[in-house]
Amino acid sequence: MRPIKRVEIITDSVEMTHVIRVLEQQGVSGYTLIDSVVGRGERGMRRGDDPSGAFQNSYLITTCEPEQIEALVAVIRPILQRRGGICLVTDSWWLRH
Amino acid sequence: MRPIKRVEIITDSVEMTHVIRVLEQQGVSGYTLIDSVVGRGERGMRRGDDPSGAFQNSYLITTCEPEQIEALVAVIRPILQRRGGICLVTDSWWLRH
Amino acid sequence: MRPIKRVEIITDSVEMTHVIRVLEQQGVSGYTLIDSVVGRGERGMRRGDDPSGAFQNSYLITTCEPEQIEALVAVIRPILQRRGGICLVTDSWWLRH
Amino acid sequence: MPELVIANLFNPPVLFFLLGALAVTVRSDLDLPQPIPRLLSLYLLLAIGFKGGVVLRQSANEQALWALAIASALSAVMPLYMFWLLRRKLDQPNAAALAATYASVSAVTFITASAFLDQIGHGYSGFMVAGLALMEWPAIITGLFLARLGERPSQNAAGMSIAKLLHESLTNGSVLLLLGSLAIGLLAAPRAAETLKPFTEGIFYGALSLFLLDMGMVAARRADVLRRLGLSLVAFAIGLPLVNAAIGLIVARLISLTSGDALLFVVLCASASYIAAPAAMRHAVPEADPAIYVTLALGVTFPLNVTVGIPLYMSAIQSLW
Amino acid sequence: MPELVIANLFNPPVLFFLLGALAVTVRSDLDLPQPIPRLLSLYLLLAIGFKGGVVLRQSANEQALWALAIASALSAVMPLYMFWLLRRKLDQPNAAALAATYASVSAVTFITASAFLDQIGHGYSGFMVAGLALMEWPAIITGLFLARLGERPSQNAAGMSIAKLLHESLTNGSVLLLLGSLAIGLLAAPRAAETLKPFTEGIFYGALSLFLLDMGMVAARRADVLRRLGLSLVAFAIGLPLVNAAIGLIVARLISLTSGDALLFVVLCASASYIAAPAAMRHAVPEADPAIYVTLALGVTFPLNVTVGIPLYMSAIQSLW
Amino acid sequence: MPELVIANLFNPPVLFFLLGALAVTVRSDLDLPQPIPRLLSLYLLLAIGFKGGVVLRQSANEQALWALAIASALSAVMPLYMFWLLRRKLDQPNAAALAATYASVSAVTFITASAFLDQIGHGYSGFMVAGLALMEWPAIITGLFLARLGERPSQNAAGMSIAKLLHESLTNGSVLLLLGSLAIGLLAAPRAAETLKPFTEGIFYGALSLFLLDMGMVAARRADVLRRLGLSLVAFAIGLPLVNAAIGLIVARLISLTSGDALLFVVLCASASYIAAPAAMRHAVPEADPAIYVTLALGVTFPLNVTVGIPLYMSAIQSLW
Ligand SMILES: Nc1ncnc2c1ncn2[C@@H]1O[C@H](COP(=O)(O)O)[C@@H](O)[C@H]1O
Ligand SMILES: Nc1ncnc2c1ncn2[C@@H]1O[C@H](COP(=O)(O)O)[C@@H](O)[C@H]1O
Ligand SMILES: Nc1ncnc2c1ncn2[C@@H]1O[C@H](COP(=O)(O)O)[C@@H](O)[C@H]1O
Ligand code: NA
Ligand code: NA
Ligand code: NA
Repeated sequence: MRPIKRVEIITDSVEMTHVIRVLEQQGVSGYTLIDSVVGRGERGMRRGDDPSGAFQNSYLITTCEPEQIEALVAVIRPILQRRGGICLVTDSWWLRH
Repeated sequence: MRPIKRVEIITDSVEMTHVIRVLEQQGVSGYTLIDSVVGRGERGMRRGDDPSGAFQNSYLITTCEPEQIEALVAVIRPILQRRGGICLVTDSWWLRH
Repeated sequence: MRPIKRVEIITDSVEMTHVIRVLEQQGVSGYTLIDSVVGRGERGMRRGDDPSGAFQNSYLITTCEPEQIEALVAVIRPILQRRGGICLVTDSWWLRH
Repeated sequence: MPELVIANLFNPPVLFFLLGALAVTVRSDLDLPQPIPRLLSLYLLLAIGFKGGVVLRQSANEQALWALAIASALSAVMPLYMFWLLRRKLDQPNAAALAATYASVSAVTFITASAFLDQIGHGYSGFMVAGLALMEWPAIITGLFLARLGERPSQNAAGMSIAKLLHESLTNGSVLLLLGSLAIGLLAAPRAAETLKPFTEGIFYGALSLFLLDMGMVAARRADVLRRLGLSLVAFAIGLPLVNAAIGLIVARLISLTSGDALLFVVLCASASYIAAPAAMRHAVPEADPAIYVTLALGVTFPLNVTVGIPLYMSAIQSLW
Repeated sequence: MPELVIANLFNPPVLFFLLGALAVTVRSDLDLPQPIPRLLSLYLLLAIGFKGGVVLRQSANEQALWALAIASALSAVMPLYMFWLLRRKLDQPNAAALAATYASVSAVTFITASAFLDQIGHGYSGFMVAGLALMEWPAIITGLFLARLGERPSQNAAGMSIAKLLHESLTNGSVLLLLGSLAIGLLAAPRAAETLKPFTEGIFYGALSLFLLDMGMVAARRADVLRRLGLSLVAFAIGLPLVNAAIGLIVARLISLTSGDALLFVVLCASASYIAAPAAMRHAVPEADPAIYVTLALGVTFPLNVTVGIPLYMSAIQSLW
Repeated sequence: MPELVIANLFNPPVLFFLLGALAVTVRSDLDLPQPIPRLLSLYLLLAIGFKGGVVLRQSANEQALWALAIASALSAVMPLYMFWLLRRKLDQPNAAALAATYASVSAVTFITASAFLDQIGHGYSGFMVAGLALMEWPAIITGLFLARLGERPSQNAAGMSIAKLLHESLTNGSVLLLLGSLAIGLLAAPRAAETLKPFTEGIFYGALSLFLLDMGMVAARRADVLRRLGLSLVAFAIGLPLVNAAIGLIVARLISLTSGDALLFVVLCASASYIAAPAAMRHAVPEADPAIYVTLALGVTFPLNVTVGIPLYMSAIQSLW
């Protein structure tokens, strides 16, 4: 097992496609997405119940090398600033297969 | 980025509304909820398949300041004691936007 | 609260039943499963949209004692080697109830 | 009787129930993931409520109102005798929750019984749907009183006030949808009722079949919990519905229901709630274990009623009416 | 007028809308989890589009094409006056997004209006479904121009080009499904159209009822956001549809639509989009807050139109035609 | 032939399939999230099985049983020739899995073919549904033998015994639901079958249309994987169904099926399984890559069959019968 940064991002579903594009440009090796999660934050309750999807959150998990994290954070921050949501970074170990 | 406690709670869906009320009283800044997850623990398999929802779990992620965690744990523990489920606390970094 | 290893595994849904069997043999105390998540990795995009479920991922969270982790990793690795997916291990604290 | 059992067993919804149970037994990967079962159960409640409302509008009469009042009262007192019996085996909260569950009613059993009557071409009136709604919550209230019997007020921190519980059980999603659809059926213009028919009646048996397929799986999956609960509780789950059916039979005879309505009424008495009552009990009596009251209602009583109970009660009615 | 309001209110789909709103108000746990609402809305778009296509095939004529062209143009210019009004209260992006939302159209309001016409037995032709599709996007394009008015090209890094926006709004799932189903209805052999009828027409009112039950809940849940938005915006959300309805009324009279088609046209003008326009605005004008434009469209204008708007517009038409 | 292709292409379910493919091509956000497609596919299996059972009850005869036995045997031997061909391009596990997939059958292609026969008003008998069930698994068993050919027993730790595989393929959810519904259709009283009709037949084409809309999207999304797989495999995915159709045609002629039944039989031969066989192969032959066998079946052969295959086979039958 080797150390890795576990990055999780929760934000607008519509913004998530943007987030993913940016992650791929940074060369992340993969990601996992939960399309629709309920949440509450600064913008109040977001249930994903309206037909336009305007109040729907998605939840994304990805990983990156410790040395990559600064660059990643730099591209994610402006998106969250514009649209809200959170990004948590946790030290983990990756079971290399 | 600044250090934060990542708190995740998995318990009865019916109990989760109670958990959320308690979290809001503690002043958490937000949370994210996955309504229905399958699980196994001390109370056996819980698939969320029965029409009353008696065997349904929900999964909640929230964050709190390191100094808040003791108080939070103190209010969550009795709920889990009564109803089962788990609560994990992990050190993370929050990308402040 | 006491220290615990938080283990998360993302792999083929069809393989997950195998993973769970192996975890139970190792004596994990419980687990939580999200049946269908979207993802991208070495094997490309996996949306879970095809009728046979061949391209569907599941997401599992479990915990184990720090001393158990070596044994666990040893049984999980061959499965991921054969079928792909990821396993992350994170140091956490468990709120004992 | 045997021909009724066969008529019921060859009823496609019941066969699909058995197919679902078979699928679990042979470890098939057949699965109706959520929210498909939820959609089907919401649909069934909407359809049965609306149909009931439309018929009620045409057929409401004083006798029906009396019958409903009596049904309601029966649901309130039934938990008492069951609680007394169950206390021999269970602690107070569990005995109370189980008594409430069995005195309350199961909508899908009711729906299956009305499908059975349709199949054998036997008439019934719409007002029993109101009974379905009215027998749901008195049992819950009584159950709560029983759970708190002898308790000092200060203890029930985790519990709920009666007002809260009443609110809880009347605003339970299934109850509200059933009552609301009943009201809408009552209010709807005949022309409007007609345009809804292909939805509320046309596809009804098919949706019921698909839902029972799932229920067969859900019931069969509870089998291992049943083993853990032990034989005496399973015996309760078989015996109580029969006793309750007998009580219902006597009452139905006394208030001179027609034989079709009598079957529906007996089925309400014999059935155990596995939606509204358990949902309320989980909030109001958290000390009781849903693995007991839901598993017995869903894993024993429900299959019993839909397979042999309904024709059994019908043959009893046919020999008495 | 009162009898039309009552006819509309006793229309089951509208009653189910109110039941949904009631459920939220009394804090019921009634819930139609995703993707049930999605399934219902896809179904409704498919059914209305297909039906429209089948009718269009039989009834297309030059006047209809003119009407559609005018409807489309109207949707393009309507945002202008609303933007001018809304700028008094809102900043530029929000005013533009709101103007676009209200000049665009709501498919479900349209569907409810056609269900209303069916209920009161009033005819209408199929081509207005094409209007539903054609009035959706011109408003979106105009809205984007308004949002960018006076902006230097370099600023709109977050925004989108017109070509991209046009692509976005034409490939929006709902628009594509509606247009596609319309085209399929046009192309389908009469025999094939017949075999689809039990699906596209038989269960239509039932599915609409179930969907409006959910919409009632969704609309009612936005109530607390409404309080935050303040009275003057709510006044806009009540006033604009009425003004737009009046504009639609005049245009419909000028181009001599039949009274049934006129109602559908007026309802399109009066309704506010809560699917396609918001979806496009979120991509193209990220500075605008969906809590404003979605909440007003969904929480005020939609309920207003389906409950009292439709019969109000109809009675206006009946007195003028 | 051209008029048959047109008749098929103007069949709404096929048009919806093309609409789905178009949606992906133009990058629309149209989406039918799970479990909507699952619900539709369970519904289609239930409906086709039940209908087949009802017809089978009326029309079972010795010739039909013979035909079924031969169909079953054909499915068992067909993988052999394909395996031999495919080994030129693929390793053993992949060649075996692909051969099994193409010798097994696709329920939705079958259903689309029966919808086509309905549209052109051509009769067929119910027993071919049994063929659908019976041709599913022999191919799977043969495929497994081929995958293990020459393997030492000790190696297949990851694999499965034949008994396990047989269990796996018979308890596969789709197979079980299809067989179960067939049995229920056989057992159901005629009156009961009648009450299920609005569900199993009324809304059938609509549900098929909606499901094919989704399948169009799923198939089109596999296009980029197809590019990776290369031309020669795509050529296999086009050629094999045609050869299999020809084999089916000859057999159908030899056993004197009626032209309607012959079409269904030929379609079964030509179609490739993308549910049961892949599901079994993933368990039993984990070394084979589903990106190959699922993508070719779903992304090439399925679209080919539903758009031009069905009318092509029909015109061949019409000129030979
Ligand atoms: N502290 C938090 N913990 C977990 N999730 C959060 C937190 N804050 C925000 N979120 C999630 O991020 C979404 C958007 O947040 P916001 O933009 O603050 O409204 C919310 O709806 C939640 O799902
Ligand atoms: N060790 C664990 N790891 C992950 N999830 C768990 C664990 N233990 C329990 N859970 C979850 O918590 C739910 C309730 O647990 P319990 O009350 O122990 O039955 C289970 O159904 C699981 O979803
Ligand atoms: N770096 C990663 N972060 C999060 N999830 C991943 C990552 N890599 C792979 N996955 C997940 O694991 C699944 C299988 O991965 P693979 O076998 O590499 O295609 C993917 O579809 C993702 O859901
Ligand atoms: Na009862
Ligand atoms: Na409008
Ligand atoms: Na085949």
